[in-house]
Amino acid sequence: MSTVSNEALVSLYRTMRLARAVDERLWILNRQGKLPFTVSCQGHEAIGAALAHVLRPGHDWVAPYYRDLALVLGLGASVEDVFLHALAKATDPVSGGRQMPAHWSFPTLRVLTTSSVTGTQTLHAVGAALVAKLKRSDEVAVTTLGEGATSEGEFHEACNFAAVRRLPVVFVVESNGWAISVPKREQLAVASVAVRAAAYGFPGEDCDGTDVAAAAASFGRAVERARAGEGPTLISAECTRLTAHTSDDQDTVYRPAEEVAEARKRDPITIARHALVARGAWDDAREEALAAELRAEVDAALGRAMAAPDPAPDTLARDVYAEGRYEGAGGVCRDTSASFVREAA
Amino acid sequence: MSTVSNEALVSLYRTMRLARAVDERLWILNRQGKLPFTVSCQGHEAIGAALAHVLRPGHDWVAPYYRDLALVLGLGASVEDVFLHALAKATDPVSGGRQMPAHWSFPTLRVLTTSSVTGTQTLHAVGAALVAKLKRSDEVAVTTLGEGATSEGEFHEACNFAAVRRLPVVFVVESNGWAISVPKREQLAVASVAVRAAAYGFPGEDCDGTDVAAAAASFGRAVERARAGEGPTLISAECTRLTAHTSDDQDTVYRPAEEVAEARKRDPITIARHALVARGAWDDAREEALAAELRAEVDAALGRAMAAPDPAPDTLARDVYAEGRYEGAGGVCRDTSASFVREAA
Amino acid sequence: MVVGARADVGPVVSSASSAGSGRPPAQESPTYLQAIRLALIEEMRRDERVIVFGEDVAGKKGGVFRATEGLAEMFGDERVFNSPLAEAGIVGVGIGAAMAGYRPVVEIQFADFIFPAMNQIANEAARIRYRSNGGYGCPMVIRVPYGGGIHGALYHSQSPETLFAHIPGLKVLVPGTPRDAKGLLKSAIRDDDPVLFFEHKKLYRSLREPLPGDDQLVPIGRARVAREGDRLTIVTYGYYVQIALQAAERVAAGSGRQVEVIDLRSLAPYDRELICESTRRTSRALVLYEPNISFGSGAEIAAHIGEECFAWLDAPVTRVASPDVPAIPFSAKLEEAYLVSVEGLVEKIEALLAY
Amino acid sequence: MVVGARADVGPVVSSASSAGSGRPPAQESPTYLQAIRLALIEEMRRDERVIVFGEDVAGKKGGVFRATEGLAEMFGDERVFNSPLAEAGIVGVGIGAAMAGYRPVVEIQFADFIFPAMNQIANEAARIRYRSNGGYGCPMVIRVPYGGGIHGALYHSQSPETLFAHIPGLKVLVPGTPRDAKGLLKSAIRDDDPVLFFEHKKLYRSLREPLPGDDQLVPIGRARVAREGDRLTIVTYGYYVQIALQAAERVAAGSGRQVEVIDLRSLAPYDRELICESTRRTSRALVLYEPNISFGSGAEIAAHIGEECFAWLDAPVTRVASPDVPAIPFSAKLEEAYLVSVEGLVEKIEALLAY
Ligand SMILES: Cc1ncc(C[n+]2csc(CCOP(=O)(O)OP(=O)(O)O)c2C)c(N)n1
Ligand SMILES: Cc1ncc(C[n+]2csc(CCOP(=O)(O)OP(=O)(O)O)c2C)c(N)n1
Ligand SMILES: [Mg+2]
Ligand SMILES: [Mg+2]
Repeated sequence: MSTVSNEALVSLYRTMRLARAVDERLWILNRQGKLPFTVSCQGHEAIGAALAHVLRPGHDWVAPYYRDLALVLGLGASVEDVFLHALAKATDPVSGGRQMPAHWSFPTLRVLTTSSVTGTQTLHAVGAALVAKLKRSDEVAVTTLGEGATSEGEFHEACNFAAVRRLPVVFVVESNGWAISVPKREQLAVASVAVRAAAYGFPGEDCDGTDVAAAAASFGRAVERARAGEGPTLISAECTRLTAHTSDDQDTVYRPAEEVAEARKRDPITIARHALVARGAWDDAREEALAAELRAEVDAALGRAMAAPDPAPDTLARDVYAEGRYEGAGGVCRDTSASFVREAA
Repeated sequence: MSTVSNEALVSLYRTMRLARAVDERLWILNRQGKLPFTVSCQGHEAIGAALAHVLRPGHDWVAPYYRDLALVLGLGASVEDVFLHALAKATDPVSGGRQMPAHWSFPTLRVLTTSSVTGTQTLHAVGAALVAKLKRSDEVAVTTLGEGATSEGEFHEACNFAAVRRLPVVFVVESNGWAISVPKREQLAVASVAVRAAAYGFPGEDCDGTDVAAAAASFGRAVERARAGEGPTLISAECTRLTAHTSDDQDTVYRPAEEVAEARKRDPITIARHALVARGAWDDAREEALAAELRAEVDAALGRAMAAPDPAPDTLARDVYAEGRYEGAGGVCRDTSASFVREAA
Repeated sequence: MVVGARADVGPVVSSASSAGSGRPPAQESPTYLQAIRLALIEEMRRDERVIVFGEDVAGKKGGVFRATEGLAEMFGDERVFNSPLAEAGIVGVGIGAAMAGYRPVVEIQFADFIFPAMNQIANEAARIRYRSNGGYGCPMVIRVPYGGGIHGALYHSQSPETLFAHIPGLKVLVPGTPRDAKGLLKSAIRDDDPVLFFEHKKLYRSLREPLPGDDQLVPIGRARVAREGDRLTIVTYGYYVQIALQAAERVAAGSGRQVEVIDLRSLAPYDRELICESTRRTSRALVLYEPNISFGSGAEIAAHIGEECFAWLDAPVTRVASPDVPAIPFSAKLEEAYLVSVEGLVEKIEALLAY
Repeated sequence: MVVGARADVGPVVSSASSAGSGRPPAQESPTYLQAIRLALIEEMRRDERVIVFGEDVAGKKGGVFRATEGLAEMFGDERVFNSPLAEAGIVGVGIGAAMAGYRPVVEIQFADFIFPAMNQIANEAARIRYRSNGGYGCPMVIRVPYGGGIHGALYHSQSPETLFAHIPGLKVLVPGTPRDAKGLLKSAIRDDDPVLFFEHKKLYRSLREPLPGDDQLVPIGRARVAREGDRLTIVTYGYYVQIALQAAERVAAGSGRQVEVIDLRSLAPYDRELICESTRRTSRALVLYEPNISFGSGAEIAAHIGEECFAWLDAPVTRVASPDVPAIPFSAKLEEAYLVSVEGLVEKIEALLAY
């Protein structure tokens, strides 16, 4: 059951492969001691690529989380920007070197800035959807989160608010079965988060988040419902976490080897490639060409990013308020004159 | 469909009437300027009486909210204590004159202390249920809240926690259709909160919270499920709010006269009396006798409570910590020596 | 300006005179509460991105204190609406709306109920601009009725403003008069950053004063000299400005010594210059605040004065505030014992003058 | 005591030596992290009402920092279990369990994630005893890994302890050494009131010291003189005790002037007596703290010293703390610019000595 054309599937596959290539490179940087932290999207690429595919970049609003490298690349973020961000360079457009890697913000793509705090972003998507509706636009807001984050009260408040005001928002749960070391059965007592939609009065559905075409179909329906003014949808996209939680986690401690082996069988990239091959739209030559192309793209982008300067210490106190540090149009800002940073910087 | 005997129904009726009598007296005190605030249980009496009926007072844990006068009276709180509390007297056993009226705490009845903050108490009930289970006791925890309070994230967290650990807890939503001036349709987009149970993986049901026998049957089943180790239940008990939200609210501003008239038709006390009469278990003579008895009880209790002393100013800083104000067994307490109260007191 | 009259914890029907009209008759001196309502109306007229939501703010009620009375009728139930009973939701949705270009003014019904929204305020609103490298702003106002002395007991009396003043990225306003309430709320709505706007419940109906023309802003971050003096500086804000003024009058009446009273109006940022200028002139400072004394707002002010005015001080910087007990009890006797009284303050002033 | 080695933001596998055994070999000097684990084990053995839950604390992981490693195996998965990912839930369920007679020790994975639980902590835990007239207590410990300097960026570096120190009804502990971490955690678990136990992440693996026998308690509310001196008093806590000690050594090495360093250990209540005794002796005080400077923990300490030691002071009480920016950036350069360095502190000390 696929509504995705061959061309589209190739493009989705490319996005997934690109995300994987960047992600793997980040791990290498981490192991080399060049990057103190990385958090992976491996296993989640089909969800991100599919979601980007059904959205209008720069028109629809996206409140993502840290596993959404494929999503932001699919929306149009550049690989160089991703590296500038990860490496906390002065020219990091995401956060000016302030946030940990994968804490996205791309204003021109309408990707809202995200924190590490699980679940908070769902309310921001609802807020963006509220504005979309007040403006009588056909903008849609989409938010993603892990199945663990659905336990947070804010997720509940977001769903209920969206339901009562019938807002154009889609909640996508990237359900990889783990919240760091906590398995899904210790997180919730239902088989899928999708059943929660009924608690608020809007549709919920499950989709296979390792099958990019199936995911795109499911997300596409939900986005069109929202765009048509029919309100929110909750989708639980089942996927796997192919890596440790982050580079700070050693998951061999708590994760059975068989579970990891099972997860690997559900690698969304392998599944997509098999689908392409089955459609006769892919072969080894194209695979090799793609690999080479991606390697070159990643190498070049990383090279440029590594060469970029680190943030100057005096940027530390910028962007705390709109007016800057001391005085501004709207009044006087909190100053930091008594603080130590002046001397230290 | 009633499993409640005639004797039990008479007793339930008495509890409801007692609660009403006390509640009405509190409004009178408020109108007389003797009580700056009151919050009413009128319309909720059947729920409280029924719940008390199916619990083992002093054995089961109860985390109530401010509309539960009938519940605490049914569990065994004395009318005098209710007045001492409302009037903020020195001997108020609930809070020593510190909390607003109807902010219950009766340790010997295992009624947990409650705040004004909507929904918080649901988590405390889950905590008590956790201990009940760890102790391998057959204690059950029950918590009540308004339908408005179910919008709070903490309610979601409570339900999910209870579900995952399969705890002996019953959530009773006293659904009166209003959250101050906000009607239910602006609060949630489903017909009943009971459907939310499925989102967590335990049973939910609606009951008529104006029919004390029906409510007792519904609550009784849930409590027995919990006692038998079968986990949580969520019940939405539909009722009406027969008064303004509190004495600080003027509900004529926002509440249509017809709605109030409709609500009055669902007065749980009238409904219970009719049921008793229909069973042949009640007549005018008994009604009059009961009225006289309750009036005497309320008068006497109020008289004693009014005569009780106000709290001494130096009790202001008591009970902040276990050891008292300055020094104690466990260490040194935060002192208030630099504070103004010393001079003021 | 008239102080007095009653101020209740809860919703009391406002005098019908101004209902619905959007503006009290010109000859009237609006109350602090009416001034807030007027600011909202003016700013909603001026900028249609301004929206209002929160618990009970819409419909016929217009807020439990009636600050938003009639707004839903005036501006429609899309721009003014009731939210579900969920504070994290109110603030979080506000943040999203602000990032998407609107200017939400949300209401937390009582300051005591702001804590469920703490995560959205501290971790999200305050950091939106910083973490996005200035890519997003969060122009949102959170209106917060606060303060004691209105029989509100533990959960309708709190003064939690210190917690927010400590969080960089937020602005925290604490107007003490109708004029400042109006002018500062207008500034807050036009500000590009998140503002916590603390409205003292005891002032809502007890203070009135004539207001200047429609579009007067009060700048954020500037304190006000509420009374001039040369012997001692009291730094305070909110309802306690009134207590300070009364105490200063008594001291003057008794011994002729003049106490200067500074109304901070803005807690973050606060007006370091004016405080220091005054203290250096008077050589004595007393910081008066309603939060619990320890780690409370006045600790910062006192520490700052101690650091910056050391050489000018003739006596220790003294703090007068609420005791370290968990909020105000319901009992009138205990509430009285908790709060700072004019008499109590006069004693403190005399002691400091005699140091 | 050895300072140094690395301390990472995230979970790093602890050295296998102590895993599972419940106690490191006797000859070892346990780390700060191991000391915490030992305290938990001893108290769980001593009192079966002590239970442990939170995110990732059970199973094979035993906490992202491994502070509860092996506990589920030792004490069973009823007494030690993973909660859902919900901080209000963790604390709120803890409160209920405490009211029902147990002694929960819950973990908030990072201090930065404590805000969703703020309502349960501030409005509930802190007020249980007060509002129930002493009818209920809330004997619960909330363990909170906090602090910067570990590449944790905006959301894995925060020091929000001030907010809790301001709330009456709570106790707030901030141990700076393995010995104090162990002794204070044991006191906290035995305490009948809610305790926020802040564990500095940068100390977890960087500090070791031999511990006294099994059952040594450290009293809540008593500071410790970490270094004696007569020319200036530094009041600090947490990781900055180490910075203060190093700066003091440098000053001594340079000019022979001895700086006294007080490690508060307990922020609420804090040891007013020891601070004042020391400051009156040295006549100079510097308050060093990791939270943002304005309205931060040290504001209280500085204000208190200014008030109580006025006549003894030869120089203004000086605060050295973090700038008013929203937490520490990820960039190593910016993190360095944010934190107080030994060099920076030495300069401040010299300036104050020269005043
Ligand atoms: C409020 C909050 N609490 C705790 C954490 C620490 N934490 C980071 S990710 C995570 C697990 C998230 O699991 P899930 O939502 O399933 O997302 P996944 O990482 O599996 O994609 C936890 C507990 C956090 N970031 N925020
Ligand atoms: C966290 C919080 N927010 C707001 C309030 C103010 N408030 C008190 S009662 C109430 C409405 C509650 O409605 P519901 O839960 O339906 O209970 P009901 O009063 O109808 O029984 C509100 C908004 C509060 N007490 N706590
Ligand atoms: Mg997950
Ligand atoms: Mg209701």
